Amino acid sequence: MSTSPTIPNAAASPQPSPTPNGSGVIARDQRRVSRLLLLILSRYGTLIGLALMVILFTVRAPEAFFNITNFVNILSQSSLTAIIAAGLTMTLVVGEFDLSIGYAASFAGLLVVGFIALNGLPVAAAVLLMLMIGAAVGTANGVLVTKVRINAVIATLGVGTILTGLGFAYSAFPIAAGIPQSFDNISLGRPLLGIPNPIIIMVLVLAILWFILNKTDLGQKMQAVGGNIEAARLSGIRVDRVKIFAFGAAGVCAALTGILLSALLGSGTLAAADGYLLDAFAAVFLGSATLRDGEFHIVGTLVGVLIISVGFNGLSIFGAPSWAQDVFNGAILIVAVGLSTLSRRYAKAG
Amino acid sequence: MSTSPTIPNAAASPQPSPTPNGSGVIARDQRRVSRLLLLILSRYGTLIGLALMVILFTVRAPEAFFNITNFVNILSQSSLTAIIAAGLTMTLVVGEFDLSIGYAASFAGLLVVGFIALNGLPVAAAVLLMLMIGAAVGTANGVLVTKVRINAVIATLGVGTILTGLGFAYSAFPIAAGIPQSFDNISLGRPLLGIPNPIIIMVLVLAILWFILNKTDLGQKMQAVGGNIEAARLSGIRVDRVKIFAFGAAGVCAALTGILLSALLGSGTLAAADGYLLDAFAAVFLGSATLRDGEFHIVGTLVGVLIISVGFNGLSIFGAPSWAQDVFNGAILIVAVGLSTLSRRYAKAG
Amino acid sequence: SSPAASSPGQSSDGTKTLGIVALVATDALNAAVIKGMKEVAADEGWKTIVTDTNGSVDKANAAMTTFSTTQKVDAIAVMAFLSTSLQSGLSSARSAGIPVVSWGGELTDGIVATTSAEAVGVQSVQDLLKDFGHKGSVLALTYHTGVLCYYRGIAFDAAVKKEPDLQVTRNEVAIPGQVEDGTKFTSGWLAKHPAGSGPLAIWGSWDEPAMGAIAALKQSGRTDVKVYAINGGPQALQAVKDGTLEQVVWQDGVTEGKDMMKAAVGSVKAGSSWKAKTYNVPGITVTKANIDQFLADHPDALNS
Amino acid sequence: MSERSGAWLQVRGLSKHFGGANALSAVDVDIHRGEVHGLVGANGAGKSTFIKCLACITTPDEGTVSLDGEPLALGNPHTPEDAGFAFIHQELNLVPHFDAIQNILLGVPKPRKAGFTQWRQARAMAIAAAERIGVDFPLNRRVDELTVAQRWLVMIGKALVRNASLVVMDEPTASLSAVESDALFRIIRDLSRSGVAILYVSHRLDEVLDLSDRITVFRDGRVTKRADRGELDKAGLIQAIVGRAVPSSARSVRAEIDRTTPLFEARNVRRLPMVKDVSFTLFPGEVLGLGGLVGAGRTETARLAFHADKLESGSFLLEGTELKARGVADAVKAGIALIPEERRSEGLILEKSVQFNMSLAALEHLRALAGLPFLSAAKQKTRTLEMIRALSIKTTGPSQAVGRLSGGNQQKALIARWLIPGIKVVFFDEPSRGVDIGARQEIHQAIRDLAERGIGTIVISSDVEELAMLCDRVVVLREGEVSGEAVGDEITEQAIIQLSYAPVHEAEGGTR
Ligand SMILES: Nc1ncnc2c1ncn2[C@@H]1O[C@H](COP(=O)(O)OP(=O)(O)OP(=O)(O)O)[C@@H](O)[C@H]1O
Ligand SMILES: Nc1ncnc2c1ncn2[C@@H]1O[C@H](COP(=O)(O)OP(=O)(O)OP(=O)(O)O)[C@@H](O)[C@H]1O
Ligand SMILES: [Mg+2]
Ligand SMILES: [Mg+2]
Repeated sequence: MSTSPTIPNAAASPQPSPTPNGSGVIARDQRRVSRLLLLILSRYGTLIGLALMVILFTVRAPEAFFNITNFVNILSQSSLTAIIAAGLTMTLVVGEFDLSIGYAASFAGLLVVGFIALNGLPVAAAVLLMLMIGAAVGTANGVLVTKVRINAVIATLGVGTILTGLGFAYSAFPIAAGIPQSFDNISLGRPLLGIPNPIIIMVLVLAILWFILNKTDLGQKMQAVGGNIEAARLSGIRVDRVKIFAFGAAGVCAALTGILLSALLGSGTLAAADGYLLDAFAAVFLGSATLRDGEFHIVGTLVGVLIISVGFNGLSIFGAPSWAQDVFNGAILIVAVGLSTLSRRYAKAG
Repeated sequence: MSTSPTIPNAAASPQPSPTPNGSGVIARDQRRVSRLLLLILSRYGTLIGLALMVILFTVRAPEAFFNITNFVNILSQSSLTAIIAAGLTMTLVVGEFDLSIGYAASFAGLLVVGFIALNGLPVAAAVLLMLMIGAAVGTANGVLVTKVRINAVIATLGVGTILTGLGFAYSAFPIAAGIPQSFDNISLGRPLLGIPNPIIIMVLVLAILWFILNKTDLGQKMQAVGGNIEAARLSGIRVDRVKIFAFGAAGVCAALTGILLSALLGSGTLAAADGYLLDAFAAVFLGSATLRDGEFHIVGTLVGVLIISVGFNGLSIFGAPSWAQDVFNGAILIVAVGLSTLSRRYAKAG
Repeated sequence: SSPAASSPGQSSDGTKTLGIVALVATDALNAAVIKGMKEVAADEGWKTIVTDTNGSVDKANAAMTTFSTTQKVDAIAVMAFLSTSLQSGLSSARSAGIPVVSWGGELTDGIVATTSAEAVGVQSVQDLLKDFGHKGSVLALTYHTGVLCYYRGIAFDAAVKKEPDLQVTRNEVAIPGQVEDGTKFTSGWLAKHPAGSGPLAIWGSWDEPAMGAIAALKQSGRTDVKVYAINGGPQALQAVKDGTLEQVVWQDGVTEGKDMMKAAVGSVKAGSSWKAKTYNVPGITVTKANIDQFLADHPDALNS
Repeated sequence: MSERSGAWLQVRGLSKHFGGANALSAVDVDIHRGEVHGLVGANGAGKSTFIKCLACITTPDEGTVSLDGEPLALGNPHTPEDAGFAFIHQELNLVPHFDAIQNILLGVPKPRKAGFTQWRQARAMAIAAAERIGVDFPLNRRVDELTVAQRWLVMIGKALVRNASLVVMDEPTASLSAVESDALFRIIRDLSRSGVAILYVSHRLDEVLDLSDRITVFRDGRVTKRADRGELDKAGLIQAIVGRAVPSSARSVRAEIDRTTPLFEARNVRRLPMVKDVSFTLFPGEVLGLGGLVGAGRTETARLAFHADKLESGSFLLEGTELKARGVADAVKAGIALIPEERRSEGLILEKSVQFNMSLAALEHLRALAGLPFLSAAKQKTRTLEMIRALSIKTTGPSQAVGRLSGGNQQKALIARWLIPGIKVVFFDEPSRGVDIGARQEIHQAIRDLAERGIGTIVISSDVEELAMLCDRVVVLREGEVSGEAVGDEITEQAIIQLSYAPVHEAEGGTR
């Protein structure tokens, strides 16, 4: 996969050449306006895609779609994907990859419930312990990738598969009995202005990760490592540590998602969170086409998650036939990103 | 990936420094031998992993594992994964990615049966048509990636999702009635020395792709595009076309796998081949640690497929509990690749 | 709150709506159940809306919440999820006073009717024992993550526990990859159980791994192994016809769908007087002996 | 100013702008068959852009190129191939895991028989091309195992294998030393005698004056001067390039260096195969040159000092105590900096901004509150603007992507990264590679400023003139060992070249 953004190579392909000798001020002004539009489209293409979806759904199902309750629903459904995708974003920023996140989340969701229901740990202790295990899993990924130098695809797929096995060994059966309400409330509570807890946690996690990436040394180093690892190393950055940190963060986010999922479901189930992997990937890559050109960043990831969630929500409101849901979901990925990239090219050429 | 040639940086990490001033001939000879061993391990680490597995299984289950019938079984089960993984290898060689292959294979498996059973096409025509559709799907991926410049993860995930929807629209139910024996024979026939057809097809496909990659100008161009796209472009190579070809090849291989699967099953079922995606990825990346350092190549992919198949086969012979199988599969990925990379480092340092 | 009193989703023309949360709409049995529900819905003048969760329990909860809070449907049908995994969806439905019917789940607070997932499992393993006997080796291809297969597995385990002369090997298949896994596990197991090593059977907790098992048998040219399955999709029925599948318990998805829909309509009508119930729709064990009769009785079964 | 008509290759009215910047404005250039045409200009004058237009890598906004009166389809990637153009671009661009032959053959039409590529014949073509430049390394070695200079020879081989009618060379000698350069000049003269036109771009003006039949000078995207051989001398050329007279760059007379306490020492440093036994001493405030032929092991030595590679034996001493660093990060902490030779692959993060790239080594000094790992955007920006001013970096601002700067300005941005407090020793590996004379003087000034502040600087350069001009002392390496040293007035171009070829040990003498 191409992890580091390559030099934008608009130049390589045939481009519409602008009229030679713009004849007069009006033509030039028109050009300027259309160029501005293209620029906007290129930066905000995915956002515009999101907006178009919202408009479409609003027009087609005004009462059901366009209301606060539904928006809160969408946000709270987005929150788990957003958290795990934000963790994935960290690994992509440093030019790596994490395929273990879905399995790690499933594993965490099962174990945390087991800690509470089977081992009798207090909720807070179980959650903390599980987050630490998540960090350890992420660190293990990081060490395999940096110190043992195993390709990230293999290392994280291997770790993920092992986690699946361990989860299965821990309990092949869903754990549903003996879970206190206080655990469920992690996901069901609405402590602030009636906003569901997962939304609050998502905002916190995203804010922290955004801050780390953009406002701290470490974040700059992460971006440098992802941009050109050799240059980063020769700038005195401890490349391996930076990468391990990113994997660790992804592990914690995955564990958190698993915990929130179990609290939401009210039980710990094998493989329950496996499906987050693909959604997270789609979201992060969708997001990388937002605002910045092909870079991975937290705000973009959130936009990506929202596009996916709004699509799912709107389509379930319509009750579109299943095949149409798939076609729509596939098309929205391509169209939203295609809008950005195409207009970026024409904006450059213009 | 970084597009300009970087110097292999094994040097960056702490390495055991050899004894300064090897004291005498014996010490030097010993060092030389151990270095040779490490070199062998680094090139053949995955192969040695495979061999160790074979030995282990043979010792533990001599009659059941080590016999021709079982080996033929392993090979014929490997063949479908090997074909789809070889196609994936092509896209990775040019530095891209294809997440649509599993879905494309499922789609092809369903449609080809539909063409025959529902639309009454002759078997040969249906198969040919389906391979062409596979090429078209791959080409679409390639165009989205190169011309529209959508990131390959998004483009191929989008196309794959759309294919799932289209398959569902085509037939929501498995198609099982009205399939002639001649279709099933594509997978069940043993025309040559009792070797099952899929093995023969696999050998052919792999040989063709190997030849293209290693013995033709196009293959050189593909490797150049994957190695340093900028250098390739500056050498006058039409980078986009080369990439589109690779995606097209992946599409054809995916379609072929789907067709073979349906012939094996005797029916066309939605989503039947989706699972090949992860297996193919694991195999290709395992293979990239074989013989050459981190490059994708056909022989390596075959080794990767065999490791996965042999592991699965041996463990099911043992009747190992399911969780142990997962743990083993995860561990074998990490150990096989880790062996190669670690020894490569020490060999360089030594 | 009584469901009937607040029946909120009543659209202006009085049409009621059923929201269906499908496990995987691409699965044949899911599709049959949806078909049954739609048929009764049409008779009763209800609309249906289907959401495909693609197997994600998270999306199932989300869809139930959307149905309950913003779409305000009149009843929800949820397919093949453990009721213990539907906490947030059920609690949304409960607070909106919307009755939920479940296909294959359990009766918990908020669920007004369910179909038993265990029944066909019991039937399958009993008929297996009847046909295969009580001695030999069995490979069970299980899947614990899906609720239907989970209960079928429980039924299977309970039955074989009483059979000391059956050597059972259990292998867990993955989705996606169920067919492939079926093939691979089978061929490994076959290697360990060569022809002549006693009576052999494979039990698939649903069609697809069993189809994978049959593929492995064909590949290795073995005909001494009997394969049993549940669901009875077109490909399984075809296999029974061809003689490669010993027997399949055809699960009557359409009838189950109809029963669920009737329950949904009934509970909306009855309001608080509705008594939660479990439907036991018996499957039909289809073998080479009765396949022709079966297909005559159920002409759609091969292509729907 | 307009061109004479009737030339073989005519470029007319070529313009290209990037955003607001005019890289080329209505440029006319004529090239005749068999001439060596020098193209010079300051960094960012538009030379590479001009070449990229000819190569159809960049599509010009306006303008035409015609060959024998036939207009070429610009923007079509097959045009250069069909027209018989070959290019040596400014940046190294090779496929790392290919061997030299594969790289040379890349994109070259190969002989075929019955549809199959005749690899043996094709390889023979490549080997012939390589032999012409006098390649003395195994051609079947992966290029990522070659030295930088060897890679450049491969790049030249790529252009020669094509039997072109025009060979365009964008600073081909920037990374070559005298020997390789001489070989290249011989080839250029041969080619031109056989009727091949050469477009030769270089900042080494002596070379250009020596080689070129005609010279075109660019300034800010316009042609400011056209001259035939002998019309211009070096001073005149410099004036045409920068637009004003520049005092000749004599060696600056500097105060005596206090050579009592060493600042930095290398003691019997060894890492095979490139570095066998290197020792030298650096004193505070000294500019120490590391001279030698390409492949002498200078880059390797610098990387060892920077702990980018692991030592096999020997040691480095900083201020009298042994430097025990486990990696680059520790070396940087101790106060060592290295500005690498390959700025694009080892130095810059091309798609990130100038500010990002400049701040990378200084993050700890750019925090909002010392001790807390939070960065201050304002401090970053202030520092970046200061550096842009101090080093006269031509950029649209701190947020411009560094990859968009011209080669010389990229180099300056990289230097700016290391102008941080606490640095004691700075290695400059080919600091003025691809840098115009104006910028080169500015870079030299920056190096002297560092020295003035007591910082020790070590300059690796294959350009002996540069070493003679800049350094207080020069240590010359040959095949991984020190072959000699020159101090003060002993430092002449002659002396350095002599030492470069000198045998290291009398006993082994006379190998070359
Ligand atoms: N892709 C690009 N996008 C934006 N600006 C560019 C691009 N390429 C070149 N430029 C700008 O165009 C101008 C001319 O650059 P060019 O590389 O042609 O200079 P040059 O004469 O080759 O300089 P040098 O001697 O440093 O190589 C510079 O100001 C440069 O920043
Ligand atoms: N065998 C090798 N494997 C990998 N990299 C090498 C090898 N030999 C040299 N290099 C790299 O090539 C570059 C040039 O090395 P070297 O020390 O020979 O050059 P030098 O004396 O500095 O001369 P110049 O800088 O003029 O090329 C260095 O970056 C070095 O790391
Ligand atoms: Mg240039
Ligand atoms: Mg060097």
